[in-house]
Amino acid sequence: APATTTQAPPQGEATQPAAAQPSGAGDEEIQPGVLRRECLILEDPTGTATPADDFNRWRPGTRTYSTGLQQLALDALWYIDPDAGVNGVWDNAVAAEKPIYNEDFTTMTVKLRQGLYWSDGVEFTAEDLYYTVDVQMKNDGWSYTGQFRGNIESMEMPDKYTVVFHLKAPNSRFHSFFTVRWGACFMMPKHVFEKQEDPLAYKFNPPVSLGAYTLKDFDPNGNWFLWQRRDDWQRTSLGLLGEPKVKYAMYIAPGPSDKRVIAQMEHKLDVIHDITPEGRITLAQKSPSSIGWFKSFPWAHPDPTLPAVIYNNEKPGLDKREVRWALTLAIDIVRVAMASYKGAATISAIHVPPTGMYPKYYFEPLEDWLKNFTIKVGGQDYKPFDPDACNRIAEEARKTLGDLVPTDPAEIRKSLGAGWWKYDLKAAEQLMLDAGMKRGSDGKWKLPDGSDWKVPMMSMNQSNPTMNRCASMVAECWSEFGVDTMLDARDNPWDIMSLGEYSANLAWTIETWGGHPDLFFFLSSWHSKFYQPSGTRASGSNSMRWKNPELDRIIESIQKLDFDDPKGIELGQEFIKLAAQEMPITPLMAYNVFTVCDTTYFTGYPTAEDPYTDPVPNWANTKYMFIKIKPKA
Amino acid sequence: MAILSVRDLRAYYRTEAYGISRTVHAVDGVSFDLHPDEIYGVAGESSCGKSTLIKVISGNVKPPLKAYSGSVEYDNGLQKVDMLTISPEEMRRNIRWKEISYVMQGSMSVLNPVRKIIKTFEDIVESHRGIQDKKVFREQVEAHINRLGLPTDVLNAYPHQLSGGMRQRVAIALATMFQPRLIIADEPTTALDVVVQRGVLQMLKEIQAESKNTVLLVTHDMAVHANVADRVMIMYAGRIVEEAPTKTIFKSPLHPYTKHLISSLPMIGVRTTKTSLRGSPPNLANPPSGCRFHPRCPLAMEVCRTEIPEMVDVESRHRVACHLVKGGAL
Amino acid sequence: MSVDGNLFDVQNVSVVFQIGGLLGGVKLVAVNDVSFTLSREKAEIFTIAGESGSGKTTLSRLLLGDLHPTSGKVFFEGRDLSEFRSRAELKSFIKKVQPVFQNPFETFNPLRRVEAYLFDTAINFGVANNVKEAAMVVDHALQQVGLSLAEVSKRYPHELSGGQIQRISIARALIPRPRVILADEPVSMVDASLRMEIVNLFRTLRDEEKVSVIYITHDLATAYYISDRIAIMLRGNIVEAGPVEEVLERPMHPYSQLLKESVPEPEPEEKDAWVKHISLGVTEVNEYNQVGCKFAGRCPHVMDVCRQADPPNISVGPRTVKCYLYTEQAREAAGHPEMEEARK
Amino acid sequence: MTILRIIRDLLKYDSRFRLAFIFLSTILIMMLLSLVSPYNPNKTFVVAMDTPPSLEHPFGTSSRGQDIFWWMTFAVRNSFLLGMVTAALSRVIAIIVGLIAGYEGGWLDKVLMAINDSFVVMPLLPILILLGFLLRGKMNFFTLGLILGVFGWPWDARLIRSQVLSLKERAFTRTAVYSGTHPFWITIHEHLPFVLPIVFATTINNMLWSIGMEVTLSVLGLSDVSTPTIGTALFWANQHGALVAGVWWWIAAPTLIAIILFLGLYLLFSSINEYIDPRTRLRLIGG
Amino acid sequence: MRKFLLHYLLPRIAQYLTVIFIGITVTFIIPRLSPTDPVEAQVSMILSSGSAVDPEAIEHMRQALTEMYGLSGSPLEQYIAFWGRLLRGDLGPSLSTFPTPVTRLIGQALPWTLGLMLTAVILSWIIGNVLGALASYYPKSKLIYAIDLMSQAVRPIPYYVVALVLLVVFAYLIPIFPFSGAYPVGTRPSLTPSFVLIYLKHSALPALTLILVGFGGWFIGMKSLTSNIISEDYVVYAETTGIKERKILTQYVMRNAMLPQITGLGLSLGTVFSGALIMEVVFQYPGMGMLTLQAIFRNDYSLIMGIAIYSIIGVATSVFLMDLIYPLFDPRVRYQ
Ligand SMILES: Nc1ncnc2c1ncn2[C@@H]1O[C@H](COP(=O)(O)OP(=O)(O)OP(=O)(O)O)[C@@H](O)[C@H]1O
Ligand SMILES: Nc1ncnc2c1ncn2[C@@H]1O[C@H](COP(=O)(O)OP(=O)(O)OP(=O)(O)O)[C@@H](O)[C@H]1O
Ligand SMILES: [Mg+2]
Ligand SMILES: [Mg+2]
Repeated sequence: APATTTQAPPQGEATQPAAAQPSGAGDEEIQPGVLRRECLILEDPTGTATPADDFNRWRPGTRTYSTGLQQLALDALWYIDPDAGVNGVWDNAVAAEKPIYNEDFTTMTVKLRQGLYWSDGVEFTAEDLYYTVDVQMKNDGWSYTGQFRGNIESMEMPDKYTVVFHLKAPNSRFHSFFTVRWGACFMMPKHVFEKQEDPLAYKFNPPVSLGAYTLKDFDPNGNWFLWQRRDDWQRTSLGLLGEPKVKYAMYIAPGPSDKRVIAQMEHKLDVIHDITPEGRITLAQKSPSSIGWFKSFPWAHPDPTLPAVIYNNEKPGLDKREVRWALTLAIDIVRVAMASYKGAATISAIHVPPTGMYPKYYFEPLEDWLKNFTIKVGGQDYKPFDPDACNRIAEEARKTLGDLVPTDPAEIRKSLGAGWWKYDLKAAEQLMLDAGMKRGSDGKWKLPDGSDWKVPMMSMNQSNPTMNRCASMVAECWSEFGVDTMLDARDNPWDIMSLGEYSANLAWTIETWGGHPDLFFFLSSWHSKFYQPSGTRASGSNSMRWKNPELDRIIESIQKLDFDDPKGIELGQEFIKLAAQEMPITPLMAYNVFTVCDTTYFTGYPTAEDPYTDPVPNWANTKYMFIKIKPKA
Repeated sequence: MAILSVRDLRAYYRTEAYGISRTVHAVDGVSFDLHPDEIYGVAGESSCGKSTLIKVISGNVKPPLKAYSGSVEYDNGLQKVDMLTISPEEMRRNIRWKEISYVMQGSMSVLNPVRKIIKTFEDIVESHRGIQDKKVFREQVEAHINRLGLPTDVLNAYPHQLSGGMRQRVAIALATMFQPRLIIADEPTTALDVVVQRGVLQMLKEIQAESKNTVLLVTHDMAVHANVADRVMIMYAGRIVEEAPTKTIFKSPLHPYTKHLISSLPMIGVRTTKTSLRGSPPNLANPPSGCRFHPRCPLAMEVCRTEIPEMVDVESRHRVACHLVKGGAL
Repeated sequence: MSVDGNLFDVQNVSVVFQIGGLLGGVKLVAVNDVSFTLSREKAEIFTIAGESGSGKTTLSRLLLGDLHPTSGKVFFEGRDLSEFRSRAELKSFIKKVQPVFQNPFETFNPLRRVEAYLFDTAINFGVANNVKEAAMVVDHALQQVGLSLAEVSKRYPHELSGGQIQRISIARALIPRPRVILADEPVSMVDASLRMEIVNLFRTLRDEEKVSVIYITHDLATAYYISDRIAIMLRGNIVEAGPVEEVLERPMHPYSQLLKESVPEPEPEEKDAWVKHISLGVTEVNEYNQVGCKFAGRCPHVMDVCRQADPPNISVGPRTVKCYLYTEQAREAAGHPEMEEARK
Repeated sequence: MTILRIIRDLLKYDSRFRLAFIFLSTILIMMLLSLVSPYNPNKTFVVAMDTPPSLEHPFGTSSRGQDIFWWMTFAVRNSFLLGMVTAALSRVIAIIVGLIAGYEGGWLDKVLMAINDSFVVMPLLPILILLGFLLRGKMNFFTLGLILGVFGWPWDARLIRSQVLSLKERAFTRTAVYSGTHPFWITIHEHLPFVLPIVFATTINNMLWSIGMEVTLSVLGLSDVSTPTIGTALFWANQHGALVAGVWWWIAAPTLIAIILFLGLYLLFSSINEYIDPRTRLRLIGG
Repeated sequence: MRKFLLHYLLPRIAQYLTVIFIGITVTFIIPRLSPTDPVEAQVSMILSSGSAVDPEAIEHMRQALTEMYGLSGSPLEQYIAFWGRLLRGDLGPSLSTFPTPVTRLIGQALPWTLGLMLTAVILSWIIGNVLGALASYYPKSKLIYAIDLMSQAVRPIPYYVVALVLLVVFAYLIPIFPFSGAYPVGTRPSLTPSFVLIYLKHSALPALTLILVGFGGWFIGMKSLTSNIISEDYVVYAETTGIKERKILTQYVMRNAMLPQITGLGLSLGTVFSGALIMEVVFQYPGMGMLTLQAIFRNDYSLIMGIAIYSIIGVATSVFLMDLIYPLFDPRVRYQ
């Protein structure tokens, strides 16, 4: 980039940023004094955040959490990175050490770092942690009221930097309430909240920051939020890892996918959270400065979540393992990958996402097992695994994308995943017959008693094109197989999912740390003691209503282990084998997010080569990006 | 010297739609002269072409109406114009309202319902002369309508607020704003009751007497002609059948149709049975051959069926078109 | 007065319309305290005349049961019209009282064939039971007005002349064999030569079919020509009523006099009376709302009392006059003014 | 018979009708072609993806590997059907309510107009969405048509009513009354013919509105997106970022078809309207 | 005056209130028929973190939320309480952004929508009417015929396509207009002249979308009205009097043809309250449409109801007001 001598920007009036003409040098102002090349612009996928002035992250319903608030201003005890992490997967953020449990996991001691300060100059201490837990536990309506009440017997604060939690029952995963990947409780500034008459209603505006940035300005209509690096960034947990080189960061609601693409082509949006695969391809072809996780196809960052066909295991027909397996074998994963991601999908045959560190923990060790894994089809042993699926996807994708698609098998495995289950309609047919299902005269499958069998396929909607496209293709495959199905796309399937008022649903219920092998994160609520029948709301993530004594055993065993105990991986593998046998849900692929970053003004974004964190800009982990990203000039 | 002379005028409505074409011979070979300072009455039953004739001579020929032959010449002594060929803009600028103005039937609907009366005056005056000073203009209008015996209140009223007679008199006031040489009035009093009719016609007559201009008055009410017109022309099925000074028409009508028209008029105090004409009015899309009156004429002869009777002068100002009076013989 | 003995018995009816603007509307008494009767025994032609807007149409709507009086009552064959509620009752009433409207071209739907109305009437009133019978009934009715079904069938209104339609309209009214035909200005829209055709027809109906006709018009010449009795209306009031010769040859009410004098005579010589200057009202509403005699503003004989209260109805021979000039005292003071008027 | 004659006359003498005829024939042929489509519209990846219009694929192919032309044959059929269902239902309601309220007057008029006005003020989109929840799974485009039909009449009913109010005052209505005709037949025989031009004129607006509503719901993904319609065409195009991906023909095709359909209807109705308009008709037959 | 009150205004107000009452009642009922329960939705949102929570604690949370959302008691009690709150101008808290009052959210979105939509509706009304009148006054003009076809060709194009195409063409290919919603990112709305300029520039494309799609309807309406008016006697008369054509067109033809369009305008102005959803989504315009979308996607019943109530009152009021001022335009109508 050419070195530019900056001229003193005109001050005073609200100048309009050169909307029409991107100068390339980034000298235009976004706000008086805020130069474009000093300000990283990121997409907030939550869209317009209303009300914009409510930053009380601890109250359910606040909409401003990913406007930079959780990424840049809040901080938590620990972070687990979905990828490799800047300094390993585990980061003690405001905590000084890892959680310290007693023998039987009934107390957890937290040691805090010293020398961290809130942006208003007050020191961060155990008082804040104590208050954060205490206020939510003692009062109704807070986000963690239920969790804290359910787990905590009492707390004590032996010194200014230590808090001890006494738990009601043994719980080796209690720290996950304070660990960021998702759903961690961030620290509240006691000195601010305790002054409020009604802390729950308090808007926390302006937010007092524990992170490296503070809020500079925001749009009352919730379309943009501008953050500014703290002068005392050294006194934050992020600062301990390095200097944040981005002076300003702005999170915006940039509108529909097509608009985001155009915005990046015009260099008005540095980090796109997600776009359609076609939009990504367009950028690959037309915007040389845009980069993604992978250098080339399939570009996307695979999220540590696992989109799957979730069956309601209680519906007639679907309550049979054979039927669920038949439906699995009736899915042509190549077409599904093509339809949903234009081939840019990272597929997974087993019940964990093929992302982050998981290939190493689970996929590689289980490969041989998978190849020899059998199920009974018509009384015979049948090997359902197809190690070649990824290659066929690559081949198919090459038809439209040509050289962009890698040819090296290792590269393919890395980006597109290992194999998947066979597409074998014959075996599927036999499995259906094994389960007592009958084909009607119209060629459609009927229940054993001859009554109609409908399996509508619920999915997310325009807000999530790839999932919707994926569901549509699965439904098409099933139709061909004679299943009476239809696409039921809706914008808010979550509620129905939780109620269990569906048959099949394309969504995710398996979500992992990404960087850490522990599966308890999602498995905890699959224990039969939390089971809720269809019609009542599932507690936790067991929306498929799966109950299995073996599963209970695995969960209980994990819970008795320390978080980092290597035995946990073994138990995890046991879970995977059980799930493959039972197929309560059919795993499909990683949730690939087409996060695209523009290198016109900034460089240093995380990529597959330097996977120091997940680039998806709404996650709190992305705070680590800010010490790696630097202005280009 | 004639102020307006019409020669052998033929004006037809030709409509063509979806393959059906129809020609209505509404005015078919009409010739007459209008003289300065007279009230010229045109009579004849409904649909005989009276309004069509007026449309043509006042320059309002719009499709489907078209003048096919003949001429209409307006001559005010200074300039001569052919009303059939003059350009619309020239017509608008030089003739309309300044030379020839128009009083239409159905006063209810000729005034813009959403505009106060004064505004209509304003529109007209502005379009022809321009208005420099609103106050002067208003004074002029007030003076004008006062001269006609109308209260100034009417200027601020909307048309619907006025009675029928008042509206019709406003229409006359509008028509006489620029003291035109020729005023054409098409059925100005039809649908008004007799008292109002009397008031309106009186006003028209007074204006004429004062300004010595020409009034062309169309109505099928013979009694009105008897009281107002100087000369009367009788039309039947698109043609003139007879023309004479009013007295002559009433005292010694020659054409059988005219005769019938006059004898059938009822009068208070007379109760003798009056007969009506047999047959029904002619269809102008397909008029009868020869004399158009022959199917209904009690005196029809063979020749009437085939030959169109020519217009003959009976006396100096009495013309008639009937085979019975050929050659001036009665 | 025996209510039963009469076909129509109109007793002190008034109709008040609410009209007027944003800031306070006005009441308009379109018909004011009108009474008259129509005999059951003898068919007659009864003319209601008067200037535009004098309430003639409103009165006819009252008689047709189309409008109910604000006060007063209308009896038909002894029964109060406002008591007819059911469709059947109303139907049997309109079977006996049939209208003929003013504008022949508006009487029938331009998009329907005219004979449809004739057949409908025949069948709806049970005069005929099927289309075949109806055809005979219809043809008979058309014959009565000098037409025939053959001439009329399959024709739309525009294919017929005004005179023909008006005759068909009368034929339709005749089908249910009514006792009364109510004709509201049946000739005002037709030209002079057709006028006689229609009024002659009324005369025939009265004489030959014994049908009474209420003939509403402002054409006094035809009224004189055919009718037996006449009522002159002015702004909602009947100002003078009586046998037609008496009223029209020697009008007593100043308004009747003006009306008669305004009829243009088809005589080019006698113009003097007609040419005499008259004044007209600016708006109708003003005159309607005038207290006392509505004609006071224009009356050459106006007295103070005229502007104070409604004049009474005074019987003078066979007629009634609503005018202060004919009160007992006035007549004495002036020495029989009606004789004087009559001499004129 | 007469219908054929009218069509022949209009074709011969009205250029607008000719154009309408061409447009609508195109649409009709497309709809009929759906019956012989070589592709099942519910099957994807049956042809090459993203190929621009060509002889083989007149409208090109989509990113879902479908032939857009053949897919649109189904879409136009369904959208048209939706429009028709809505228009037919709402016309029937509008005509009935308009005629009755106008003719009967009195309290019936007041009640009907209160209902009418309440429908006018009701915000449709939120209600549709809430109903969508209620009719989960049953909300196909036919039910949608019915629901839209139930909401699409009030404005037109008002128009019809005001027309009837003036027709009621015309003498021929009273002639019919005094001919002993039942009010029902009066409205049908005497008033309906005059009201038909309004009905036609509003039909096109109504279809436009209902198809547009479907498009809105589709674009937001709130309708049954697996049925091909003009709206779902846009939905899927949008799901594949067709505009920025340069697959413009995927958006152009439904747009073009919508334009042809509605221009055709517009020209057709204005031509027919002139033909059946009482005034024109009177002028033509010489009133 | 009293008569006007008694005979016109009071019944008209009664009708106005009835309509609002029915409308609001219906919008109260419909969401309550829905199987999704906002409390449950909220609970599952809280629980979606994936951790297991003790059922007792969930029950507690459920009760607390029911209380706060005003969903306790029988439907009738809820209905009465609902009116009680409504009459105090309280539309309750938004569920998805609890406890922000619905009125606040609407209050924030409404000015944006009003600003844009009022301008667009009025402009398309004017343009449609003027062109429509010209079209039937000069039926032979080729230009007018082209506009006629054009207006009808644009009408059926889905809003969404019009908006996107305009955006791509005028903000990307030929970048003469800015790209984003009402104002650029980084700018704070204020009432300064410079902001107003920015706003106008940014609103040009959204407004153009609305106008392009909107004027066709007015156009044909006006065209058919005008074609009736030009054969009216007063127009023919005006022509014979030699009044200038422009005056005839404006004061005689359009002035009279406009009358029915005024009522239509009233209705359209009313619908402004619900915003232009698609346009707002495409342009990221912070108005009522976006708010509606947000409410829909988040199952925020109280917000949906709030928007519906505003819309109902908006439409009813503007139609009511139009009825009241109509006589100013038509002197013949005197509140009969
Ligand atoms: N626009 C038109 N198109 C076709 N024919 C027409 C048109 N206007 C009038 N006519 C026909 O032309 C003939 C003459 O009509 P015109 O109006 O001149 O008669 P009129 O003597 O003025 O009748 P009236 O006394 O009814 O006013 C009639 O047969 C009429 O039907
Ligand atoms: N429905 C109504 N509402 C208000 N005013 C009315 C109504 N009907 C008639 N009027 C008024 O009542 C008065 C009498 O009207 P009516 O029609 O009875 O008079 P008319 O004698 O028949 O007049 P014309 O000779 O013009 O037919 C008129 O001023 C009229 O404007
Ligand atoms: Mg005429
Ligand atoms: Mg009358």
